[in-house]
Amino acid sequence: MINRLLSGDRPRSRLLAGVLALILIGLAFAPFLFPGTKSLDTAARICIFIVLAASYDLLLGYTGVVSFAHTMFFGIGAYGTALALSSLGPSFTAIVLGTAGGTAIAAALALAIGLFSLRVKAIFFAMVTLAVASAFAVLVSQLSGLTGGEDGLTYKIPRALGPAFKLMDGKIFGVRINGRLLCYYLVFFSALVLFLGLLRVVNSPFGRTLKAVRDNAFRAEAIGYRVVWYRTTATVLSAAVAALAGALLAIWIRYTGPATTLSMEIMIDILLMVVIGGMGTMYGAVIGATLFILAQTYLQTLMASAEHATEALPLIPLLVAPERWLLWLGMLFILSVYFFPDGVVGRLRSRR
Amino acid sequence: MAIEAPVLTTQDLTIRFGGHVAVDQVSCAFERGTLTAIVGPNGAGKTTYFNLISGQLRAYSGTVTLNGEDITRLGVPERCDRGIGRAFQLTNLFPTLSVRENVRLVVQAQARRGFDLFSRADSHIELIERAEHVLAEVHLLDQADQPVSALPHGDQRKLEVAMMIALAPQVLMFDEPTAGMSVDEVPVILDLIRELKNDRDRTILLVEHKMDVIRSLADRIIVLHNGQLVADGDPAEVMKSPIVQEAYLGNAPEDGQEAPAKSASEEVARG
Amino acid sequence: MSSTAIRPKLVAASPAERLKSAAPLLLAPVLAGLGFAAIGDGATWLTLTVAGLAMGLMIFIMASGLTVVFGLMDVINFGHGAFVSVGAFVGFTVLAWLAGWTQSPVVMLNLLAVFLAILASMAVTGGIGLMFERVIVAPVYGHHLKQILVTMGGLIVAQQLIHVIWGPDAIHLSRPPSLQGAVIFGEAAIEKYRLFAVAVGLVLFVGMRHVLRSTRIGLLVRAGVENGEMVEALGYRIRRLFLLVFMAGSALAGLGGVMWGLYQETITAHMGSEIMVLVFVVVIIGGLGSIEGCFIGALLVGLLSNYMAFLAPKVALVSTIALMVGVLMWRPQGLYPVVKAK
Amino acid sequence: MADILLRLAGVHTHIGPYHILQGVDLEVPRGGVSVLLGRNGAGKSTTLRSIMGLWTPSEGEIHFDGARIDGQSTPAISRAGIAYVPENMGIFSDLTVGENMTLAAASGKMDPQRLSWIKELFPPIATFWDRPAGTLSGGQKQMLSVSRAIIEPRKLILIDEPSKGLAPAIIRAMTDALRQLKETETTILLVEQNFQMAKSLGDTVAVMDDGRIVHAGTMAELAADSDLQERLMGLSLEVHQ
Repeated sequence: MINRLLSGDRPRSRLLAGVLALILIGLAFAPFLFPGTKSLDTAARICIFIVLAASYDLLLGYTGVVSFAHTMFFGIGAYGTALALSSLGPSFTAIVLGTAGGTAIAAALALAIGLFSLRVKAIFFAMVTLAVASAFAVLVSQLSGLTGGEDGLTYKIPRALGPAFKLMDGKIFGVRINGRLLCYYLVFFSALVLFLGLLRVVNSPFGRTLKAVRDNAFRAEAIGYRVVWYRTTATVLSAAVAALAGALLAIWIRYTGPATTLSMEIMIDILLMVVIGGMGTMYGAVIGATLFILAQTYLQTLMASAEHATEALPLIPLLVAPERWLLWLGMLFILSVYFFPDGVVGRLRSRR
Repeated sequence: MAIEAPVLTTQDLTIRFGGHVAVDQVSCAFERGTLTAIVGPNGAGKTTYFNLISGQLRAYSGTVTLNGEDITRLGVPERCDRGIGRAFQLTNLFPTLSVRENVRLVVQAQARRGFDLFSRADSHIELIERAEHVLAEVHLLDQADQPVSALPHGDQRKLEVAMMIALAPQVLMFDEPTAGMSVDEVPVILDLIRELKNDRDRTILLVEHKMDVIRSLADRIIVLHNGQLVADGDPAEVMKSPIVQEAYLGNAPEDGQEAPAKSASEEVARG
Repeated sequence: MSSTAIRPKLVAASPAERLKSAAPLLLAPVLAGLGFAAIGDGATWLTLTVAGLAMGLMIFIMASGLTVVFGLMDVINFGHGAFVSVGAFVGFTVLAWLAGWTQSPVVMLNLLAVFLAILASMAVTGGIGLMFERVIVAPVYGHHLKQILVTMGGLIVAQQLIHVIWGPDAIHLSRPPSLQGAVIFGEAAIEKYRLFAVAVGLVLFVGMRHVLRSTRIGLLVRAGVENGEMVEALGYRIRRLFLLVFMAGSALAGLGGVMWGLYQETITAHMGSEIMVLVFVVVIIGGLGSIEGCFIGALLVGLLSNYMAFLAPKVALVSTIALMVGVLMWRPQGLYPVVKAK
Repeated sequence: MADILLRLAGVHTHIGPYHILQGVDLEVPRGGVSVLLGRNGAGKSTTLRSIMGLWTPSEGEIHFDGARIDGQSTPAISRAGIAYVPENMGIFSDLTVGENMTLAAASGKMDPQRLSWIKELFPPIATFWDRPAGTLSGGQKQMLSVSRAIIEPRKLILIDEPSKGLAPAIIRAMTDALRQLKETETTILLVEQNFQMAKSLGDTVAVMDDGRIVHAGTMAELAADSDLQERLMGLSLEVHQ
């Protein structure tokens, strides 16, 4: 059963299996294990970023294509849902329409970019996506009438997903069973399904073909695979899933703006998650996203206390200030590309 | 016997790299059930000619026709779909994947399964079995689980041939299939080619340098030299013709000074 | 007769083929013409055209280093923007020290201060380029995917270090008086600084061409772009050449940073990565590795951005993307793709 | 044999995942022309590239003029006195013939006497001096590539298939030029498939197959022994004679 759900792609390391099980249990029972708004928010973000990072891994790890437009697709999904919720009112119909619309637009845009720039060198794709994504981000903040510009959009979600909605009176294990909890499980199960779906895709005949294309595109053509179409399909698929992740974020935080969806910083976060977790493994996205979001949430607090503790010293407080968190991540990123190109998952697997 | 239309034809096929004409108006027809050896000195344009037929290069002028269909403008995978299979001179495989997976990918392409997104690749037993069958034919089944990069050179050459056989093409193009193989491995490949030839259903093109191989296999030889087709016919006679002797051995009569080209840089075509 | 029949055949390029290779040269004039038709007003057009040329040439300064580094070393430096930012900060710091000179009404002192600022920023960014090549880039030669990731990492670290050194806020600085204000040509007002930028950009382009065409180093660079292996086989240490070119490219980015900073009169740690979007567009349009293509691409992007900023300001950046799409549909490898021997 | 200029002992070279040279033992005596014969894919070019340091051998030793050179960088090997004429000729097509020659004189300037000797040897070098090298014909490019190798005095010149793709008349001109070069006491290691050319130039000969040397001896011996030819020609040449 588990083997089927995982599409036959087992963790292939006891330690890795253990860690993954721990993450799964932690997320599945997060409202009960870690009560409190902040920790539930962290858990939901982990779910969303696992999907986002996994969809990026489909591109980076399995197809060998570097894209800087992943946050653009993430943003399109979020804005689609956000626009539908703010214009049609807080209904499930709005969520469905917005999500479907955003995903379709993201997929169409990915198709256009893919067909247009994947024909030539892979390096073109990286540069083209960077340019397109930046132009898109600027466009979104310029079209403030529609998108709310830099301020973004704040909107209501259906009452059934809000804290005011009570499913039952009383508490279970001291936790209120309300709409917020329902919303969390909507996020959790959507993320779980999407992740398992991606896992199936990479283990499907299509996924195997992607690996072949990544290894030797020339030969893949010579045995009858239309390389551009495979790369493009992977791009479209990865964009669609990113858009769905964006929709989940839009529903969860009830706000959509450039800083939470489109910024280059998030793009870099995704890159870090996938590279540190381990490219081309899918499970790497789980590990990477979990580690990263936990670190982002809790390490910065730690850094703040370090800043205080070192106040008297020169320079050091500047380097350990919470705002400098990206500095350390950047270094970690460079070091992991050099020394752990297979990431955490690769390390765990080679230990056996 | 009624004369069947040729399977594959090239008509005035030409390609230039900058000012250098690498294949020059080569017209040739290949019939079903025949094995044609293509010979010529290094740099004569044999591999370039192959590239034009299988689609890695697009012709500057002229046409390639397969079963009456003009395929000159088609890409590599399209030509592959229509039945042109190619084994490469420089081994060209998926190095990080296993031997079985290399062949399975070919079978999967053949079965048009590449865009199957939602089934599990390891659930298609028939594809795996077919792959193993081909591997058994080239005596590689024992190494099926090894990554390709761990295989000795000779076995990689065998895998190269196995991948083309797995494609089950109408036209099989071998570019020096035995290059770099040890003496005892060569017969395996030659037997395979002979078997394919005995099918009488396939058209085989073979670039080869070893004369004994050509003698034992070829029905016909065409000779390329400096991109031009200079001889065509029965192996024994062609090898005796003065133009071939000249092409290989360089004992030609005096001729004029070469004219300089006036065009841009010349690109080396790679197979 | 028989032997002439099998001689290798060589043919000359037809006039049509030659025209094709010259066609990109016409693009900038054509675009300027279209701009004139769309804008209608001669004075406005002249102002915008000079602004476009100035912007284009400043982008060229930054992009040229990136493209030469790619052509020679096959390295794509996504961290190039860091050198732009660092260059701007160093330049502004020097200008702030020389406040007495920059605020003086004496033109020579103004220019001397700017010159010193440029010199300092080029020295610093060149030096950082040395470290960057040795530490970040050298281990990943020949591996594009890792290069993209690692240089991106370098960019993040560099931006953060700018925050540590210069603080998180944007820095404002007015241009020296002699580079402020405008010159009046008929009815058109043209900012002096733009003329200055055009002059610097043109001098640099001509100088760069001279170095590449007529010096031994230039010959080696051009030879190395085509066949690095053969350069080594002739006894040259190509790694030294790589380092030199990488440092020069970084220093040019630094110069571009100072120029761009003075143009905007405001600098931030992110200015480099922001301008990199246009730099990438220019490099792609020109064809990776080509100085001439980069020059034409930069002019096109500069002109188009300024015309569109006047005609339809909201889609100015999007229009450059459309330009890139158009060029790539016409020539999938860019205007002047660099052909490698292997 | 007298003085050995270059010696390869048990050289193995891998290219990526592929094991190309599988223990090459080769000796090149000082002076004269040594020919390396072998069919396509036998490893001849890889041998030259390994000597030149363009591939690094994974095993074995290469000694040149008393010093060990395997593991050294290509520029260092070049400066030790080895010139290389690669199979693809390696000319810089964007540079003029003159610029190609200038770069080949690593010391900075060309010796005028040597240059005029080269121009005599290969007249097209003088004729097309100011033309971009990319516009030359194949034969002229080959002449340029050889000229670059000899613009400075070198102890050893590695030449990879100079006859490849050339018309017979040009091959003869090239053969004559190499013969003249031979008289200047330069040692040449020549890779060839054209037996006619190999025979008329070579003093010693080695035949390669499957990444190993399968025969080594004098050219006279090989030219005289038709049985030996019969046995080796199948390996080394495209056609039996």
